[in-house]
Amino acid sequence: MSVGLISDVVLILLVLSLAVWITIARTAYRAVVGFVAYGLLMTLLWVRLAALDVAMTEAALGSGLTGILLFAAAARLAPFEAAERARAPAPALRLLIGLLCTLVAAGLAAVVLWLPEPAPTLAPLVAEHLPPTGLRNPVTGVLLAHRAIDTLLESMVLLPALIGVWSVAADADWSGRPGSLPRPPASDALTLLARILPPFGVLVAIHLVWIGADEPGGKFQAAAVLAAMWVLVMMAGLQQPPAVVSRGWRGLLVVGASLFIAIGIAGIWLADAFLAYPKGLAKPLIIAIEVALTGSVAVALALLLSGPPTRAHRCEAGR
Amino acid sequence: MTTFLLAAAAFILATVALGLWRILRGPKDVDRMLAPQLLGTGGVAALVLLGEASRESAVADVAMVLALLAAFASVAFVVGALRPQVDPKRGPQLNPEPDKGPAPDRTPDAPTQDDNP
Amino acid sequence: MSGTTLFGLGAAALVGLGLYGLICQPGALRKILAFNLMGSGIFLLFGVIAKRGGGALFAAGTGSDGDPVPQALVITGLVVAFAATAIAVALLVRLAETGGGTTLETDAQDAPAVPTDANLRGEREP
Amino acid sequence: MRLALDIFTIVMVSLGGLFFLAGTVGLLRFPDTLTRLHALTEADNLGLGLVVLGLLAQTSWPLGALKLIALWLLALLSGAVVAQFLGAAVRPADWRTDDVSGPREDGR
Repeated sequence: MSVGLISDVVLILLVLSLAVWITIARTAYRAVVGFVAYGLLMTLLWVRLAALDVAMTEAALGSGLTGILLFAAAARLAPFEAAERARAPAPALRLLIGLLCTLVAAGLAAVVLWLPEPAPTLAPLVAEHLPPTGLRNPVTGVLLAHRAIDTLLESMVLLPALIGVWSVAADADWSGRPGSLPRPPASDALTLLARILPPFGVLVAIHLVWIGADEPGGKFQAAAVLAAMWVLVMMAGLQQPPAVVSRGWRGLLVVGASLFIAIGIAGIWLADAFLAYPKGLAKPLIIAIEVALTGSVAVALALLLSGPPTRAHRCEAGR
Repeated sequence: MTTFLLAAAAFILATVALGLWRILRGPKDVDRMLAPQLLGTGGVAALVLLGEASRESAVADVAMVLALLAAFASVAFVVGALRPQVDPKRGPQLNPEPDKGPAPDRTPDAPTQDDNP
Repeated sequence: MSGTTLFGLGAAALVGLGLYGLICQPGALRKILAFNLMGSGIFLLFGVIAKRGGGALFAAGTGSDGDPVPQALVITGLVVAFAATAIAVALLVRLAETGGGTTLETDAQDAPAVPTDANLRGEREP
Repeated sequence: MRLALDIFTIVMVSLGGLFFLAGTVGLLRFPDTLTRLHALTEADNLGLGLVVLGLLAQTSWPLGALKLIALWLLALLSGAVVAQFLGAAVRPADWRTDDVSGPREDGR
């Protein structure tokens, strides 16, 4: 048995035991601690699967940002848990559900074992069509050239989600600032971290966007890092979350998708198809879209984390 | 050399994974959070070893993102423990008790009694 | 058995576990967590398929190590999953704040009492 | 020269692994939160530091090496701050001499 296989076995067993913990932990808070560790391990697992772009996204989004979101929610909702526990299904019912879920898992496992050999793949097609775009990272190529319409829709789907989050605010709170972020007591340590870490984070994000064309990295990873840095600054109290009625921030939110659509429409005349890039201009255009989308996605992610506007925050801001 | 680096990565990973036992044991929530913290550092170490073993420089970038974000979750953990909680009976309390201070260790069903008859 | 197949079996187990949590956990936040678990199992299945596609290429000597199409899909999927989680959490916190509890029970006798004074958070004087 | 570098790497990475082991044992065996936090910091700083030091002999100069060193400095910074932060959250109330972890008053 090779070293690689042993570490694979260890990894998957750890991931599964953490998943069991997330499912059965007594309080949501404990389950979220497990979820953060789970996200860290998933990152390693993606590296083992040779998917470095995915590993970065998982590290930033799956573990970091989702962790913050769920921690905040679990802490706020902790008083409800006793009532929740009283509603758990009876043991016999749980056993039945468990059996059915085992059946589903077994079906999926059978599919995995009987996957066709040799595996169907689109990789040769991508490799063949990558050189004209001037990119060297195939994942970026797929995201921004071959399946650009998917990426466009997906960067736009963040906006309805954000509108959805904002729309749960009460009418009276609408002009307030988002208030779901944890606001800790003043702490010199946190202030220090929030002053020193963001410059590094911004540097890493710029690096990720820049190399994204040729090596693993790209807008989503960079945007997640930027969003995390901004959230850190807001949590440390160095900056207030922006009011949701502010036009400047809303403009920033849509600039990425707008540029993407504009370039896509220009492609109808210049390259004969919506979202097609003119010959020779593909790489500069893709990099321009990446940069604009990084900003928009970062703002959208940070505002999604900040939650709906609340009045409590507005009162404090007015003091 | 490659085998040694791979073995070292597997060793570090297995070691810090043992620390995950803390998640089960507690006793306080903050003790549980120490395990992912250790896992984050161990994961970064394992990643740079893996990256060097496979001569893949991009793995170091993954490790960089992991290092940036792992510390973050711990901050969110402590900070989240201080949130004003939503009271099942009275709506939100906007100020947590000042003297209770940051005590993330909640006993499972202390804050409220059961709503069910 | 290769590591990739092993990950595939693990992914199947993750989907099963997530489904169990989604059905059995009464609390909505736990359901959201379980749903994320299930989602990550499905992403992992995509990753396994991507790795197998790359593996076949590698054997043929073209030297790519993963099929980039499923990988790109997983990246978009992770972002959308985050957005969905954020909106679910916002709805849930709002539900709890307005006295609706945190479970999805609908029967009148089980539902937690809604505060009788109309002073819900949404209806305050500005 | 190559051999010397390889031996250096093996020694340093092994030492780093030992510190990770020590950190884990401390995390599992120490009696209370603050001592466990101390064990953790050891793994954070020395374990990762020694692994990075060992790998410097293997990696490409100067870009790969700089990236590794930056990584370690980043881990040092965030590890130290988070330890401070977690520590402030668990220390008993009568140890407090100032308002470092008290509630914020100015509404910042």
